Amino acid sequence: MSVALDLDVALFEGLCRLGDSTLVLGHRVSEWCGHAPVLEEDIALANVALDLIGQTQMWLGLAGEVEGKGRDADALAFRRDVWDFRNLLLVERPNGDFGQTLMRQFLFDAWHQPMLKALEGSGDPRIAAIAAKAGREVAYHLERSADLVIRLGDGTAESHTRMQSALDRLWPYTGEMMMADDTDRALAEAGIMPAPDSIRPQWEALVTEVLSEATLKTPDQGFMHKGGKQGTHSEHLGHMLATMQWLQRAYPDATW
Amino acid sequence: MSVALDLDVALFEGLCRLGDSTLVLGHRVSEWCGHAPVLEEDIALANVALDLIGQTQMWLGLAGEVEGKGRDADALAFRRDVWDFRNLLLVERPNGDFGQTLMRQFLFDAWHQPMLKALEGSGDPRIAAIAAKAGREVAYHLERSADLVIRLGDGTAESHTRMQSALDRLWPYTGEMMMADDTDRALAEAGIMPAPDSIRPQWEALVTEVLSEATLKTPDQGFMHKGGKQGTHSEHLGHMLATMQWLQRAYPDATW
Amino acid sequence: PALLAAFQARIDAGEKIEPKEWMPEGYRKTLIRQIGQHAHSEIVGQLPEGNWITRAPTLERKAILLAKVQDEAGHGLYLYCAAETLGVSRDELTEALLSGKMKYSSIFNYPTLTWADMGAVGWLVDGAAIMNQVPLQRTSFGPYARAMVRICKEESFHQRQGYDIMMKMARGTPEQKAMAQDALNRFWYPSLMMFGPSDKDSVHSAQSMAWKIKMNTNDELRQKFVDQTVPQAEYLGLTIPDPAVKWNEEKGGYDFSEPDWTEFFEVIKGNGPCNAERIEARQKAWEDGAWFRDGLMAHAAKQRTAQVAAE
Amino acid sequence: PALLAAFQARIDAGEKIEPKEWMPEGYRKTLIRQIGQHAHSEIVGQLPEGNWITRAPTLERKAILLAKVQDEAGHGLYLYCAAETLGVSRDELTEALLSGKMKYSSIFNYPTLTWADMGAVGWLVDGAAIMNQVPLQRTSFGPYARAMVRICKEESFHQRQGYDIMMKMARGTPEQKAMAQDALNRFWYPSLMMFGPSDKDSVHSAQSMAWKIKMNTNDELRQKFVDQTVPQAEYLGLTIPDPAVKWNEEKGGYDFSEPDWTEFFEVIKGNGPCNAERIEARQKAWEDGAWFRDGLMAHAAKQRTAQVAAE
Repeated sequence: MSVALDLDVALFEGLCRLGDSTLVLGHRVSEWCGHAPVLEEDIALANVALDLIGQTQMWLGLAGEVEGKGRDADALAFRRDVWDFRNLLLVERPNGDFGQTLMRQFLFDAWHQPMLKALEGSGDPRIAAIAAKAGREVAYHLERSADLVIRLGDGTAESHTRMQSALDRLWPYTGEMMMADDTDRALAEAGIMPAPDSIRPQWEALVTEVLSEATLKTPDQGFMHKGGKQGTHSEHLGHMLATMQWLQRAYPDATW
Repeated sequence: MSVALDLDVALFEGLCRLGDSTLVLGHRVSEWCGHAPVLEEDIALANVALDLIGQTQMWLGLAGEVEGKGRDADALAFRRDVWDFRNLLLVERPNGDFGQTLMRQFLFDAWHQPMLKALEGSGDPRIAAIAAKAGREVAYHLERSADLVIRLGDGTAESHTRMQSALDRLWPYTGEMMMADDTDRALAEAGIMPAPDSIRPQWEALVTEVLSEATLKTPDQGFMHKGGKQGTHSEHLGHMLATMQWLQRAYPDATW
Repeated sequence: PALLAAFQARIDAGEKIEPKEWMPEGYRKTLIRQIGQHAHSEIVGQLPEGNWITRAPTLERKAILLAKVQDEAGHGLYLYCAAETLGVSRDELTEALLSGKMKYSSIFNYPTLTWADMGAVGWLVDGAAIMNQVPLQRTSFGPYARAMVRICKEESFHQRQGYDIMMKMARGTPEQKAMAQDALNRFWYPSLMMFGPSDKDSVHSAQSMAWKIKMNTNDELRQKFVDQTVPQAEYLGLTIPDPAVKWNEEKGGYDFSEPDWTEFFEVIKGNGPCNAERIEARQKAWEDGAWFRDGLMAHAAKQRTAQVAAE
Repeated sequence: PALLAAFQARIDAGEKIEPKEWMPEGYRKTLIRQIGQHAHSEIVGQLPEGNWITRAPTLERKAILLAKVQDEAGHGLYLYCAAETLGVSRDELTEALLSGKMKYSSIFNYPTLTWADMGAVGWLVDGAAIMNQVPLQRTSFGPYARAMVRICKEESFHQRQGYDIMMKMARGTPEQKAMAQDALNRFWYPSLMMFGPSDKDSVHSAQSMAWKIKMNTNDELRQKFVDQTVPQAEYLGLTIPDPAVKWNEEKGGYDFSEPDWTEFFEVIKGNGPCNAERIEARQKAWEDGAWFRDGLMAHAAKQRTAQVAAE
C-alpha cells in the first residue's frame, strides 16, 4: 500500500518531468513565431512547438489523473510556480541566436527520441500509448534538427563558429537528461520508465555522429548542471512563467 | 452636483495619467539595473527610477482617494489591465539602446518639468504639494538628460547617429503630451491641471535649444501617435504588465 | 493587338492562363503586385497573432493559435510560389517588402492588445479576407486561383476558430465580455477598410476586372461583409460601434458608416500604430538570419562540389 | 628591511597608511586584489537582485529594492576609487573582471528564484558581508577603512530590510512561508561559504593579518555569523537546513556542518549555476556601452579644444 502510494508520487513526478520539458521547450520555440530566418523555418518551428504542446497535454493530463486531485493539464501548466516545475534546465535556456535554438533542439531531440522509444515499452499502457504517438512526431524533429546542425556546422566559417559556440554553451546542460535520482530509480525498477543512464549510449552515439559530420568539436568539459528535474531552476524560468501564466493568473475565474 | 461628480471622474483620470506615466517610465528605466554603460549611469538610472516610483505612489495614492472605492496606489498599479492604464505612449516605448532610453527620458523630462511647475499652481492643494516635491526631483532629471543628449549628439559620429535615430523614432510619440481631450479641458477649466497645450511653448523652446546644441536635427514629420491617455496602448504595455504584476496576480491574498 | 484580343477572349471564355503562356506585361505586373502584396500580408500577419502565442490562456488555445500562424506562413509560401511562376523570386519580393517598395495589408499595422483580439482577428480580419478571396478562386491566372482554393479552405476554418474565441469571451466573465466588446470596437472600422476605398471611378480597377484579377468592386464586398457580420455580432450580444448600422429593407442589406479614410491613408503612408514595429521585426528577422541562409547555401555548394568530384 | 620594519611598526601602532606613503609591493598588490574583488562583487551583486526589481510586488518594495541596488553601485564606486589610490584604474580593474582574471564573490553565482530570495539575500548574504566588513573598518589602509565605514552603515540597513521581507513572508500565506523556507534552504550553505575555507594553515592569511588587511580568521567570522543567524531563523519560525545545528554550551556557540567545499571550488572555477550569465551580462553592458563612453570622451575633447582656442 505504502509502496503503491510512493510509486504514484514518483509517477506524478516522472510525468511532470516529461510534460514540463515539452511545455517549456514548446514555449521557447514558439517565441520565434514570425521571426525565423526563412519562411520554411517559421513553418517548421511552429510545427515543432505544436507537437510539443500537444505532448504536454498528454503528459500533464495523465499526471493530473495520477495525482487524483482534480488538476488537469491546464491547471498544472498555468497554476504552478517555478519550484513545482520539473523540466530539464536545458529546455529553459533562452533562445539566443537561431544557432543556439537549433543546437538546444538537437541535443534534446537526440535524447527525446530514444527516451520515447524506451517509454513505448513501459509497463504502464497509458505511457506506452503516449510515447508511441509522440515518438512519430519526435523522429521528425530529430531528423530536422540533426540535418540542420550538420549543414550549419559544415557551412560557412561564421555558421560553424556560431554552432560551435552554441554547443559549448549548452553542453553543461545535457548531463541532467541522463542523471538518475530516487524518483527515476523507483520508476525504472517498477518498469514504468527507463533508467536515465540507459538512454546515454544512444544519445552519445547519435550526438557523436552528427557533431562529427557537422565538423564540430565535442566539448571536453565534464561539469554538468543539475536541479531542474527536482525543481531548482535558473532565473529564466520565472520570467517565462510570468508571460505564460499571465491570463490564467489575472482572471482565475474565467474559462477560455 | 453632477458637475462636481464629473470633475472627480476627470480628476481621477488626470491623476492616473500622471501616475501611470511615472510608473511605466520608472519600470522601463529600472530594466537597465546593472546593465548600464558606466557605473555612474547605473546609479543615475536607479535614482531616476526611484524618484518616478515615489511620484507614482503619490499620484496614484491620491487617485485612489479621489476615486473613493478603497483602491490604494498598489491596487491601481498592480491590479488593473492594459485598457485602464492612462500613461503616455512615449513612456512605454521599449528601452532600445542606451541612446533611445536617454532620448525618451529627455523628451519626457522636457515636458514633465514645466508640467509640474504648472501643477504647483493647481487649485487643488494636494496636487500642488505633490508637484512641488516631484518638481525638485525632475529638475535634476532634466538637467542630466539634457546634458547627456548634448554630449552624445555632439560626440562621435556613431553617438551622433544613434541619438539622431533615437530622436527620429521617438518623435511621433511626443505630440500626445500636448494634445487635449475633454478630460484635460475639464481639469483646465476648473483650474486643477494646466491645459496640455499651455506646456507646448516651454517644451518646444527647451527641446529646440538642447537639440541644436546637440547638433541634432528636429524631425519635420508632423504625424503624431495618440491613444495612451485614453487607454489604447501599444503591444508593449501588456508584456510589461505581465512582468510587473506577476506576483500580485499569482498570490492575490498575500501581503508583502 | 491580335494577341491581346485572343488573350481577352480566353479570359472571357473562363479559361485559365498558365505561367508559360503569353500574357500582356500589364497583366503580369498587376498580378505580381497583387500576389506579392497578399503573400507579404500573410508573413507580416504572423506578428499580431504571434504576439499572444506565449500568453495563450490554455494549452488548447495555444495549440490552435500556433497552428493558425503556421498556416499563415504556409499561405505565404504558396503565394510566393505562385508569384515565382511570373518570374519574380521570393528574395526579390522580400527585399521589396523590407525596403517599403511593396505593401502589405494595413490591418496588420493595428496592435493586438488583449486575448479577445485573437477572436476579433479571426472573426473580422479573416472574415474580410475570405470575402476578398473566395471570388479569387475563379481568377484567371491558374496558379493564383489554385493557391486561393487551398487558402480559402483554411481561412474559413480560422474564422470559425476566431468566432469561437469571441463566443467564449462574450459569454464569459464581465471582464471577458468587456474585452470582446473592446476588440470589436477597435477592429470594426479597420476591417471595413480592408476592402479598400470605393473604386467606382478607378480605371485601374476596371482593367483588373476585365482581366478577372479582381472579381468584385470594393463596395460590393464591403456590403457583403457587413451583411454577414452584423447578425453574428448580435448573436454574440455585442454592439457594432456604429450607431448608423440599420437594416435597409429596400436595398436588402445593412446601412453603415464609412470608415475614416484619412486614417486609412495615414496608415498606408506608414503612420499606423505598428507600421514601424512590423517592418522592423521583419527586417531584423531577415538580417539576423543572413548567416543561417548563407550557411545552408555554402553547405549545399560543398555537397555539389563533392558530388562532381566523385563522378 | 628597515623601511619594512618601520612600516610594520606603524601598522602595529594602529596608524593608517595613506596612498602617497611608502608601502611594500606585496601590501599594495594584496590590497588591490582584495579591494578590486570587493568592488567587482558590488557590481555583479546588482544582477541577482536586479532580477526582481521589475517584479517587485508593491511600489514600496520596488523602491526599497531600487535604492538598495543603487547603494551597491555606489559601494562599487567608493571601492574602485580606493583602489585607484593604489595606482590601478577602474578600467583596468573592469577589464580584469571581464576577462576572468579577477574574481567576485561566488555567492552572486547563485540564482534568485522567488521574491523570498530578496529577503534571504539581504538577511544572509548582506549579513555575512557585514560580518566580513565590520572589522575592515579598522584595516590599516586609510582609503579602504574609510570606504568600509560608509559601506557598513548602508549594509546593515539593507540587512534589516532583507530580514523584514523574510518576516513578512514567514508570517504570510502558506505559499509565502514555503518560499521563505526554500530561500533559506538554498542560501544557507552558500552564505557560510562566503567566509572562505578554513584558513588556519594559510601563510597568505597570516601575512594579511599581520598587515591588518585581514582582521579575523575565516572560521571565527563564520562562527560569529552562525551564532547571530540561528536565533534569527528561530524567531522567523524557519528551520536552518542543517540537522547538526545545536547550541554548544562549552564553546559558547552553535555547532554546525561545514558547507560542501567541492561545490565552492566548482563555483570558483566557473561552474556555479549563474557564472556564465553574470559575466556575460557584464560583458554585454560594457561592450554595448562602448559608443556611449567614446561619445562622452569625444565631446569632452572637443570642449577642451574649444576652450584652448578661446584662450
